[in-house]
Amino acid sequence: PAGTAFAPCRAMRELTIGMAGAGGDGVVSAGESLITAAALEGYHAILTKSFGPQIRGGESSFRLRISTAPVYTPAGMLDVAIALNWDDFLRFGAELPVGGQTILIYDAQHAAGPGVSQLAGMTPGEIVGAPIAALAREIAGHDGAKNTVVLGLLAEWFGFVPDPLLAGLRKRFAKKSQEVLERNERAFDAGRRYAEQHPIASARRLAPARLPGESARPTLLADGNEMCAAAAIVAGCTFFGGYPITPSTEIMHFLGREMWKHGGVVLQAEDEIAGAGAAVGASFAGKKAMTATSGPGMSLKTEMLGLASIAELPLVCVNVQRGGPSTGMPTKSEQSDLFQAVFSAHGDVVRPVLAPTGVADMFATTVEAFNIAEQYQTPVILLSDGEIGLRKEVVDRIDPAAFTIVDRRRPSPRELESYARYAFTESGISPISEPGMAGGNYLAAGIEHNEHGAPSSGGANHARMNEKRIRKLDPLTRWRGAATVVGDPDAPIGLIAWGSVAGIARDALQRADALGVHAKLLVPILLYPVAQPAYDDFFASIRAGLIVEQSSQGQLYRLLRMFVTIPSGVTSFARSGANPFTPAEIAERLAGLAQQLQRSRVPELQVAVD
Amino acid sequence: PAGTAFAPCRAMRELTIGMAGAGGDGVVSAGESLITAAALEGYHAILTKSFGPQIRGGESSFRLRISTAPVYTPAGMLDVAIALNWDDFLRFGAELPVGGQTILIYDAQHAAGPGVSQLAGMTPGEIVGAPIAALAREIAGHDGAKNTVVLGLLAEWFGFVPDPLLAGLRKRFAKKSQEVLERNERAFDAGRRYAEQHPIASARRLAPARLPGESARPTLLADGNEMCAAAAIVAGCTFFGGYPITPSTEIMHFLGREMWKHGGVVLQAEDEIAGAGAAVGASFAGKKAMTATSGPGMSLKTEMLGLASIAELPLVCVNVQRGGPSTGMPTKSEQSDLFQAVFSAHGDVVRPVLAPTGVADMFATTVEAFNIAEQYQTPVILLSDGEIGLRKEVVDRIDPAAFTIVDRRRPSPRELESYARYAFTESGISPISEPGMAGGNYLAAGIEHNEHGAPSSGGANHARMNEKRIRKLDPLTRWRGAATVVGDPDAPIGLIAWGSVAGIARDALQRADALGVHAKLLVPILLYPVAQPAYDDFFASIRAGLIVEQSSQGQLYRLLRMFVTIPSGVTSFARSGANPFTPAEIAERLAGLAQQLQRSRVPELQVAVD
Amino acid sequence: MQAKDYKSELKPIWCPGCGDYGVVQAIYRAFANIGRAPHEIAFVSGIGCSSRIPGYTTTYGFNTVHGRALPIAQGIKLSRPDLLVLAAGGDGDGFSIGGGHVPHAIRRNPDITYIVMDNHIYGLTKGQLSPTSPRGLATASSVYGSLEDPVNPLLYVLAYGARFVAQGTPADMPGLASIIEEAIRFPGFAFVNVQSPCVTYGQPEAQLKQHKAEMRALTSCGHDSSNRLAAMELAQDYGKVLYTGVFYRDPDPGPTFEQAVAERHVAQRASADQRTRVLDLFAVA
Amino acid sequence: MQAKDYKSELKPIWCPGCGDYGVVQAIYRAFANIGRAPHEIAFVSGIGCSSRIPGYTTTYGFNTVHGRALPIAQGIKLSRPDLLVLAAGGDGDGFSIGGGHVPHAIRRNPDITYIVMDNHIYGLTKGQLSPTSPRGLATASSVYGSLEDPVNPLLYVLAYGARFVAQGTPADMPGLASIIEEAIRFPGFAFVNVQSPCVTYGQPEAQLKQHKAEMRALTSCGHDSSNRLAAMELAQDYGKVLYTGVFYRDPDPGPTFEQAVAERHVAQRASADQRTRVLDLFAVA
Ligand SMILES: Cc1ncc(C[n+]2csc(CCOP(=O)(O)OP(=O)(O)O)c2C)c(N)n1
Ligand SMILES: Cc1ncc(C[n+]2csc(CCOP(=O)(O)OP(=O)(O)O)c2C)c(N)n1
Ligand code: SF4
Ligand code: SF4
Ligand SMILES: [Mg+2]
Ligand SMILES: [Mg+2]
Repeated sequence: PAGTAFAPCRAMRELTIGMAGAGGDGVVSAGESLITAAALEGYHAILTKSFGPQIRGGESSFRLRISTAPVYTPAGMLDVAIALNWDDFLRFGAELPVGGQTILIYDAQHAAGPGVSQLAGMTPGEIVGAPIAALAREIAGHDGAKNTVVLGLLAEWFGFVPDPLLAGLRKRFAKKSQEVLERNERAFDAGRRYAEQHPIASARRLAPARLPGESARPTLLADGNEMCAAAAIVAGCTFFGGYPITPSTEIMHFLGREMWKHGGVVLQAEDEIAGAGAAVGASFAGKKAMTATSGPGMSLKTEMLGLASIAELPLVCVNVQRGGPSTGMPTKSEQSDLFQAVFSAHGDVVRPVLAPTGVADMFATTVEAFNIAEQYQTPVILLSDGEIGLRKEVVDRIDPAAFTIVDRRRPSPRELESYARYAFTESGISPISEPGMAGGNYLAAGIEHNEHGAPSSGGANHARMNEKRIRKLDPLTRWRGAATVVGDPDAPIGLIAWGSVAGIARDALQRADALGVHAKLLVPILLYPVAQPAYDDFFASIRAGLIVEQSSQGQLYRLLRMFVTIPSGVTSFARSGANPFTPAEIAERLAGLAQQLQRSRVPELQVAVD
Repeated sequence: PAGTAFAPCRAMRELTIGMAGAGGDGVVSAGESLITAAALEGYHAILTKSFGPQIRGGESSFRLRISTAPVYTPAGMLDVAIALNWDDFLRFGAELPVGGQTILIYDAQHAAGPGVSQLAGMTPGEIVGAPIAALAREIAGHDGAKNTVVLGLLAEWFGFVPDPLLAGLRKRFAKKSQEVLERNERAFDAGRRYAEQHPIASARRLAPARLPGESARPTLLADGNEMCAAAAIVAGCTFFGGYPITPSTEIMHFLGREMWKHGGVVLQAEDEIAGAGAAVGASFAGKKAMTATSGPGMSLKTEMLGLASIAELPLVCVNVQRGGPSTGMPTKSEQSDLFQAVFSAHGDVVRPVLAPTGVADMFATTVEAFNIAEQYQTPVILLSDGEIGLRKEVVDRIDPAAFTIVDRRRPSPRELESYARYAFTESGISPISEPGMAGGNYLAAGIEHNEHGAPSSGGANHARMNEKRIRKLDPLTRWRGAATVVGDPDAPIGLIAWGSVAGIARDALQRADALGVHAKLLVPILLYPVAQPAYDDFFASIRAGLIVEQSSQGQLYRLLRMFVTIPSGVTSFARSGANPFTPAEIAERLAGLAQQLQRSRVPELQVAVD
Repeated sequence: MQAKDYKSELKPIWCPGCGDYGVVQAIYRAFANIGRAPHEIAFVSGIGCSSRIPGYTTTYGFNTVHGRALPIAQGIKLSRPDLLVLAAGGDGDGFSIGGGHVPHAIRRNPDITYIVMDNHIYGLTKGQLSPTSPRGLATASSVYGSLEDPVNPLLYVLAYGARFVAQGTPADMPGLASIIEEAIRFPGFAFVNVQSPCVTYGQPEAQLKQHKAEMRALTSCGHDSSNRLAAMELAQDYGKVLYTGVFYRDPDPGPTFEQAVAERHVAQRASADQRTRVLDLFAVA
Repeated sequence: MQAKDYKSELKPIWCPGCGDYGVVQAIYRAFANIGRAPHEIAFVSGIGCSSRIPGYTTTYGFNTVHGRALPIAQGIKLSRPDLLVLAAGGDGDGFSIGGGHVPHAIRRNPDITYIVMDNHIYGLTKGQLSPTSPRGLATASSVYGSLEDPVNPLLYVLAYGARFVAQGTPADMPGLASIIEEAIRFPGFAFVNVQSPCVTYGQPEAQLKQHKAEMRALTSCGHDSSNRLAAMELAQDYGKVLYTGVFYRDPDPGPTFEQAVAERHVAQRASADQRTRVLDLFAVA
């Protein structure tokens, strides 16, 4: 009965659940069921999945954060941890952190001792053994229903409304036999009944996201890769050329299903060079084109991206970053391809680089990438990462009408009468023709060329063309959307973070605020060209701070030093991939900085911090 | 008679000659004859050649600077300019600058007026029409001897000793018929005789490089690409994998002739990826390996270089830079691939980048590149440029015995008993085995790995491996050879330049000194990792200065900002390729800086500058 | 339209006597006979002396990067099936660095004509080995002779399943023009290997003069151009006999890539103005 | 040496039932029969499920990057002819991204054995089209079916002039082992296509079970393995008939690349200790 969801006891505004098991345990589909149900009830939620290196049969896990308020990251300590077996659970280490408040639920078929003893000296708030496998076998006749039993337990212990979960089950087993569905429904009930009969000491209930009777706010549920692909379609992209690579492949999968329906074409090329090449060709032919890949593929696309820069052809190239160098760690997220995104081309090239921070802003950022590519006739790197690409978020409905879609500036009939493809203009942007336009005929080339596209090896022309290709992008450095700032503009302590780490930083800022720390956060969306004015404004009040990023070299910190004067108190807080930051540790560092400032003698700081 | 060489009249310590003509005029071979003769006489000399885009039949030219003292660049105004025809001469614009002191010699078969009128308002010191083609036809019977006639004119007017020039002719026509040789000898004499009978007003004579009877100092004559290839052989390189590309191809040509003689192998691969790949394979097999290319090829080698970094395999990759982006300007030199050399890899990679400044230090720099690759088990980028690669220099004899050759640290028999290829060591360098070593068997991979080479996706291991791969290179930042400084250590004005621009800067420093400017010059050989201490020392006394480079973005200036605090008075003086710097303009800027400093109120500067 | 309408003002920088002059002439003529307006033609090339060819025509030209003419041409054709798409380049561009793209272009079968100017040498870089250089050839990059067997472009593309395969030489410019015209008119991917001598670095014994003397029209050999295996057998003589004409022409060419795409669009009831609908897929019902 | 001496401690992360388990078993056995010590073997692969194979042996393994096993293997063999060099990878690794390297390795003819584990799918990336996927196949990347004809690895390498071409399946592990052994013993480049099913993403109708039932030994078809054209004709059935055994074996294998190199070293009177002499070339006499 839905009633149970609104029982009085210890209602919490949010809940973070982590679960791990072996391949075939259906851990991930349990997570999917939970976030879908949460979305239906109007909660905010983020779901991340993590797997071992095996293609099949390896360990798998999820983290789910559900809240009545917006959430920006799934990171941090777990409120509830579920271990279907200890080995697989422990394999995820810091990805499923158990704290003093965590309720640790394990399958009673495995003894608790050995597992708990390995929690690195951490004693969970409560340890609950439940006969998960036993119930599954007894009720449903096989282990396969373990995940459904868990759903039942969670519904009862933590106040999830059962109906949407049951609806989810029906959807999931729609294709299966009626019997399979009933078995799972029974397993779900069994889980709930067991939980009813075995209440937990530190029972908590997730506060409802809506008043009884009030209908849930309309939302979308998607992962970053899907959202990126959908945004491309909305932005008018009609050609995709790519090659599979983890963790970006789902972009091609999605487009392979949907692009055709809108008259577009998806080409799985023979390699990344050909995928990017075909996209360059489509752009030359007048279409909006995209390619997507990850680190190793980016390395192969280097030459083709350089061609697009000098030929001044719009192109969006997505890099869903993974752990590097080389093949590195395909299944782990990292932010270590920033240097490459900015500097991989030979010759004097400036190429815009944009970074979304989650599924929520992926749509806007992708549309922006296409707009910039078209507006400035340049390749644009959309620098996503594995964390964003694969995680699911419940996000607000998107009104496409609210977004401007930019198309490349094409020559007017009059301009076609005496047309020069690369004419020197005040803005540096020259109207661009395409095959089919009489009078617009020109020679595009990777060779340096004059205004008409004819090859030229003259020094004066080369200098002017370099200057044109770079100057045309200047407006971007003054673009208002280049960065967003959260927190008190006058705060003396500053935090800078980008990509998937930005959400963690935002959480950290809230925690810091709770600790009385007077800080603000800058999140760059445009990473290059560096929007210097935005940083100058931000740093104006800053005495100390951190630039937080998931790369061992602190690549953004170095990049900023190239163009911006960073206050000496601002340092790099950088770390290799697969070593997640937690909001708590960042907040603590900020608090530490605040104390140092107080100890320092500068008077206005005494005022600023308290 | 050799005597003429030592006539008293206006003996000059040096002479810069430029000559241009059509393809087939033998302009370049005239330049070769002159520098060979100069070398034989013990002069210091630099010869650069420049061509139009045509493969054959296009315009061609040379610049030759001959001096009794060491020379670092062929740049600057011409003392003597020879135009076989005006169109071709003028095509080279700033590459053959005519000044008020220049003696401009043209073939009298073309009227002087039209040509001279286009010298951008510059009146040459003297304009001399000589019947070059006429003499060639008359004496030798065809135009082909024009270049030989010119040699005769130059010998007489500027005091080149005829014998070595004649010897050169004999060499050049050795394979041709006796008659052809005699024709050319007659043409040479005809030129000399004409000059004798038509003395020029502002006659100058090159001072002798040696006293009569004294024998010329032993020297070498080579271009940068040849010297690089020869150095590789001396350093112990036995495998080269490459693919042709201007202006680096001559490295492969040279090795294709010589490498076999030393038991090495040269593979012209199907593309740059395969060329680099084969070299990576050879290195894995225990051999010193090299690949060489230019911009577009570098872009293709990106992934393979990343593999070498994570697999920790020694490799030397030469980039003879040309004008970019993309195909750009293959026949023009530029310094715009620095960003790429440093940052092209995806993931957290630090890769040493070295830059020679001319033929003279190409040998040492190339040997150093191999030593660093072997010592630190890393790919090394040797960042040459078209100017260095193709220009010929007379350099001092090289004593190979004076150079240490470093070999990779191989495991001892004891270490092989319990061997871990990627063992964490204090230095970060782990002994490296190779196929054939029993007990050294391991799995090399682009995948992140543990100490034994087994794939690992653990965060802790990844962080340690990143740290190991980066830390092992730290000693380089403190390497004494990382940079050379010329001039007064306490000078308040500083100049920084690298690659082929360094020689121009060195010339500029001398000129500035003559103007009374109190400056010094830093030339980095190691561009990355940035040798911070060397810059800190250098900047300690600096109040103002210039970082001069041939790239429109000023890439070295930006790179230094990342790691070094640059005094605010030091700015970037950067310019696209094919727009050569002249020592004079740089010297003037330095003088300008000196005046500003004097005007400034800082007292110690008043002292410093005067 | 006449041949001259396809000739641009750009003066070729090819060496006097380069075979490529004849190739561009043949292309002007083929274009004229077909009569598509220059602005409806996309002419793509890689990098090399031969790859400069689009610049000498009045079409929309794209002188791309070394070895990538085919992927780029496919992107153009797939997104703009209305255009006449031509790709061209050298033997190195097509069968060394670009060799990996050829089989995939062929198996997709877009309606693109691919012309390789095969001079058995690297011209632009001044005379190194090309993949079609004969074994033993001494060049700037192989002073002691090549240690590798040459590739066989004709046999390769036949094995790749190419549906139209021909060879010509500028020594017979009109013949070359009609071969290229037939290739362009062929509905599907068409490959034309042109023996186009390099006068500067090529073998003296394989110049236009010799071509004139030695070329053999396949029609005169009673070859059945609808028999792929027979074509493969003849193709084995590549490098020995200079056959001109059509080696293979598929009697039923089958659907092109862009036709298959068009069918899919119909099947998916494609419409460009429903784009924003894609977001509904994420709606939480 | 016994098979187990070539088995490493690394536990394969292949899916239960993956065909590649049988391939590595066959390789252990072939190694054992040949008897070279593990440390004298260099085993190079690209990237893919199949490319993990070197790690499961005790040889010197190199799990390189996607598609580049052959160039790297050639660098090893050319600089260390003393080593036994094996290259391996998937159908995508070898004939999609790596396809451009195959003809050049073959025409150089180094003594390398190249094993492709052909499962007609991209396994490691979870089930997209591979170049050998049949036309029409629906996969994660082709939900409405593939629009492209598949490549034919056997026919391609025969056209490239490969001197040893064979096919096997782990459904007959001992047979596969002896094919691989023969390939390794062959003096020159040897290509072995292994039909190695992917149980997770592969076609259910092309698994080991069916292989057992359908495979046909070439020996039983009276095929003359010294006839390249006959081999090409049989190779046309790739994807239709599962032939096992040797398609082609050159009766006179000719010199390997490294032999040609050795001859050149003799001709050049090569000696490593004269290295510094190279500088004399620049001496101004
Ligand atoms: C990526 C890259 N590699 C190498 C080169 C240098 N390059 C330009 S053309 C060429 C080959 C020329 O031979 P071919 O393709 O046969 O054309 P040809 O000049 O003979 O007509 C090479 C190696 C380049 N421009 N880009
Ligand atoms: C440059 C690059 N592109 C793409 C990938 C992603 N990737 C890894 S394996 C693979 C293909 C796997 O298929 P196959 O080669 O047939 O091997 P299999 O897994 O089927 O054995 C791809 C696309 C990569 N690692 N590197
Ligand atoms: S080098 Fe050869 S191919 Fe190039 S233009 Fe000259 S003749 Fe033609
Ligand atoms: S996915 Fe396929 S190929 Fe890869 S391990 Fe599993 S069964 Fe084997
Ligand atoms: Mg060629
Ligand atoms: Mg496969």
